Amino acid sequence: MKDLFAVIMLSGIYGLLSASFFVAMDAVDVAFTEASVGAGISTLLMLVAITMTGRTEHPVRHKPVLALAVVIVTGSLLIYGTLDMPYFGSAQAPVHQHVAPRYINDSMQEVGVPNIVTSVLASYRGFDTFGEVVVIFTAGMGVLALLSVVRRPRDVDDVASLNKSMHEEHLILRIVAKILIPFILLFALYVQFHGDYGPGGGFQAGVIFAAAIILYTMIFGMSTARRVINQSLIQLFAAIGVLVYGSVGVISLLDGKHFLDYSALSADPVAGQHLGILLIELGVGITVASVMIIIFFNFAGRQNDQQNKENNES
Amino acid sequence: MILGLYNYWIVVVLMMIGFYIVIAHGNLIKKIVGLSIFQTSVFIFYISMAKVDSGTAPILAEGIKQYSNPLPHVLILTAIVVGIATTALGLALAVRIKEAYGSIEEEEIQEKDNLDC
Amino acid sequence: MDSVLNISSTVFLLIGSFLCISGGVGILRFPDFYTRMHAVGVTETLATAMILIGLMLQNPDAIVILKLMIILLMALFVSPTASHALASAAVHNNLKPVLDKNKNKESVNSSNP
Amino acid sequence: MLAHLPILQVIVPLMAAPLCLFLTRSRLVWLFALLASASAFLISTLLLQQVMASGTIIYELGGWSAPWGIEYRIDQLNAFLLLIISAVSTVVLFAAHSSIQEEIPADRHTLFYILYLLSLAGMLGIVATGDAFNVFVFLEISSLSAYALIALGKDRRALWASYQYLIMGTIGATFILIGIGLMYQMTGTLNMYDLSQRLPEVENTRTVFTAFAFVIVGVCLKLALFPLHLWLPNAYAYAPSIVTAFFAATATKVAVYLLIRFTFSVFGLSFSFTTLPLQMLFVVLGVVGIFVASFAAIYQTNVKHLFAYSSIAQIGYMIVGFSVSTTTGLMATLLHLFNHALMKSALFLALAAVVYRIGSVQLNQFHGLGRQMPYTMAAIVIGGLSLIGVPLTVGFVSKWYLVLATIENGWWPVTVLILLGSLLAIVYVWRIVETAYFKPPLDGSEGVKEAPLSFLIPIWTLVIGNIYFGIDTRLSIQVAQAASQSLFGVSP
Repeated sequence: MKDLFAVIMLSGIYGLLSASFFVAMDAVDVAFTEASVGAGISTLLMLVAITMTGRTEHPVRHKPVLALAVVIVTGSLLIYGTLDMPYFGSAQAPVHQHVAPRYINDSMQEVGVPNIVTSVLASYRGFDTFGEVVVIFTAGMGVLALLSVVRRPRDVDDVASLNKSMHEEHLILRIVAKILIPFILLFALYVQFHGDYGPGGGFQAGVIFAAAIILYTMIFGMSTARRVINQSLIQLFAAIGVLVYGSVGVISLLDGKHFLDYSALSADPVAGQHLGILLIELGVGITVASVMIIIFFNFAGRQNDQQNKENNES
Repeated sequence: MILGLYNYWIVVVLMMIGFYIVIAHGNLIKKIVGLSIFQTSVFIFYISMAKVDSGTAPILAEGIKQYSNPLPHVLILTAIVVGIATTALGLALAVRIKEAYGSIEEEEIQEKDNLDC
Repeated sequence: MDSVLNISSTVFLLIGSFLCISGGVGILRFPDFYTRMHAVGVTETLATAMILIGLMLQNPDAIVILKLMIILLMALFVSPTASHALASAAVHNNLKPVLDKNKNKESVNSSNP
Repeated sequence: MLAHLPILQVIVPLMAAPLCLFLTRSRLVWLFALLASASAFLISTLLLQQVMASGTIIYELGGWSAPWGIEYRIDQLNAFLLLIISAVSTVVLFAAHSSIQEEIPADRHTLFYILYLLSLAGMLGIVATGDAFNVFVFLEISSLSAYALIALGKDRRALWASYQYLIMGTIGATFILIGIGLMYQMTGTLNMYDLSQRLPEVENTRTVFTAFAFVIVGVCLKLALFPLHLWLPNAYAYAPSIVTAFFAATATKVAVYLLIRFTFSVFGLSFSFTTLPLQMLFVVLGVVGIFVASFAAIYQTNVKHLFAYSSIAQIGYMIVGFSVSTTTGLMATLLHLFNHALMKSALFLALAAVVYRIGSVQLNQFHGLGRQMPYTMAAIVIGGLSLIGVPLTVGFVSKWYLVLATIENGWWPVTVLILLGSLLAIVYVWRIVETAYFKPPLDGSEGVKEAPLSFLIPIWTLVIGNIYFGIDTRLSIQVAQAASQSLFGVSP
């Protein structure tokens, strides 16, 4: 499989397949995220990356027998290790005995959210999700540190590419995109606030929101997109998302309760939980959307500059 | 019976495929694809742990008693996000390496390094 | 009444799945890019529409039917555009369609002397 | 506010990182980062006092009790590590402003500070948490910011080193994730204390055995223990010198902490040293690591490479101390943790000053530097001496306890090997001293002046710390003793 383009397409299909596995195994939230993030954004980023790093892979001269041996040995050790594991789907497995019953039985009374995954994600283990938002923020800052290009304010080739992209090319695509983009954004907001009752939540909403803006950038060109969405504002939004999440925790700190304890937010604890989950999902959504946009803009911006350099040289 | 453990064997096979790609292939983009396969197999392992035979998705609804375990789902939501963060950073590094070294093959980069020092 | 619904939904589902299979076979058997793309186009629009309608008939409550309707609408919007984009990209990279049988043989041996 | 110290320790640097985006001028961002790091250091001292006075502090996050929610469990071991990490980060940050002027392009300075604070918060998060999965999340935060920080280096090889570190680090972190998953599968809980209660019942199953193997391999990968250390020399040599100074003193220490925490607190002493022949494995790997790394260090031309290999050798000492598995052995490891952090940050900060002045760390550039940069070179010499373990320096204290532990345990050959290892250290330190003091300065290097004060103050605070803690060892020994005894379950 020398052609990297095919490899990336297959890895996208693999992502979708694993999403369907998760649906089959009752993990609807995870399937939603895996489909939008694993199949969508990672395939997209890889495609943008191979436009810059070349599509074909050089043939592997030596036959890696050693690597095969290492893999087979570890594989057989692992299979040996799985012999004592509880059977697939058995209800007596220790996993279902110790911690999980409380989540299932009384998460409705304590947190009042039908989707147990959201209540565990946001309230019982809310600090994990805070760590996760910071991981996304770190990835965004890391990509910025690596790929950000100093923007020249207004230069000629921007205007030229504006005319070219606006009139003749992709006419049909532009019309359909103009119809679809508002509905995608609407769907993103629906997923954001529907997280409590069905599969959904901050991550999926953020990724869908970013997908809409990436679709807009792909069709209307980088320069117009950069005019619509100003770079430094998006970076501030990424920071604001993390701060919204953190400040919800700090408020309950100031109120004397422990960090991220939402019952401090309002008189009745369950209403406090609702408010807390809503706020942190918002923070998560803002951070994920702005970080995905930052990452895509930096990758595409870099590719844009490489093309301009080639045009100027040739 | 022993066959009840088939899902863990699928996980192990997928994990070894990803591990092999990372070790054997020199192309940097292929290593990242291998890494994401390696991580997806861990996700399938966690989710197959959570499945209960007659259980449904962990969304509270009337008349349903048996739910699958929600905790691994939460852990996997975090792991997916960590996976995409590592992939994004790896790709950014691969792009910068291509600009700096002119190639994304491990052998050529190694040769160019030995030339320098 | 519901037996009629059941029969019609199974009929729709059968047609949809048959179209899918035919699309799959089409991709493998057709000689060049554009014909294969036609096979994909057929499966993407018609087959999904058939299957969605089959599902709609099976389901009693209205919300699910509404959601399926929206999915159908979205599919009808997106898949023709996708195949259009695919075709225009192929033309853009000047991939010539193979027009008739004998020209195909002669162009095959001329392209690899 | 005193009740909320454990969580403040982590979220102060964590919340400071996004706030840096709102400040514009790079000097303002530097001061803000310094303030955040200094307050983290202050909190860690208060925490240490609280822990030494009243024993383990338990802090439940989100108000949910332990196995359901996440809890922070701070005992002597955590507090000691928190103190080391925040102290080193504050001192290193003090010299950061002038050092990155030379090494990082101007538009990346704010991003540098953000990633630095995130990495600091990640490490503090790993050490403070009492929940197994939370360790993985914060491990990812600190590693992701580490990959990005290393890739900021000027040299193009920094990119390649960062890429290799990313691949090895992600495999290590995924191994730890698999290990946690297997442990969760057999016990149903993620909380470390709860795990230690429930693991003994399922101890003899193969799954727990594989979980233990996965976690140990994952942590050893992060630890750069001998066979898995390939990513460390390049990553530390080509990264910006401030990043190297920070990571050399903290990143591997956090991995050692994880090793100690998982083997002692989670899997329990009896299990971890009887099933897998861990003791024998680690003694052999540690000693072989010392020798291979020291030999490699001797033949390096790049001084950063030299000290990176010597770090791998010092980690070998810690692993030997750990594998003795007696209270004195563990105490030796904890002491060496503290002393090595002091030594290595002083040495790498001095190298940062050298890079600031002459732009490169090749040994042949060091000719006659003893006269041109007297204070910096003096700091390197004292750091080198404490690396060897000369009395009156901090290195001697840890070597002394290490030798004491191995003698107590009756391992005569290991003691001899440790002393031989220190002799090797003399060889590569002497190479630097010889080129710096006894060789005439190169003709083109008259203009080299002494490093500015913003370098000398942090370097010399660390060097004085090196000497002070070598003499008055009350603080470090008292804390290390309390930590190792609490881990062994012996009443202090």
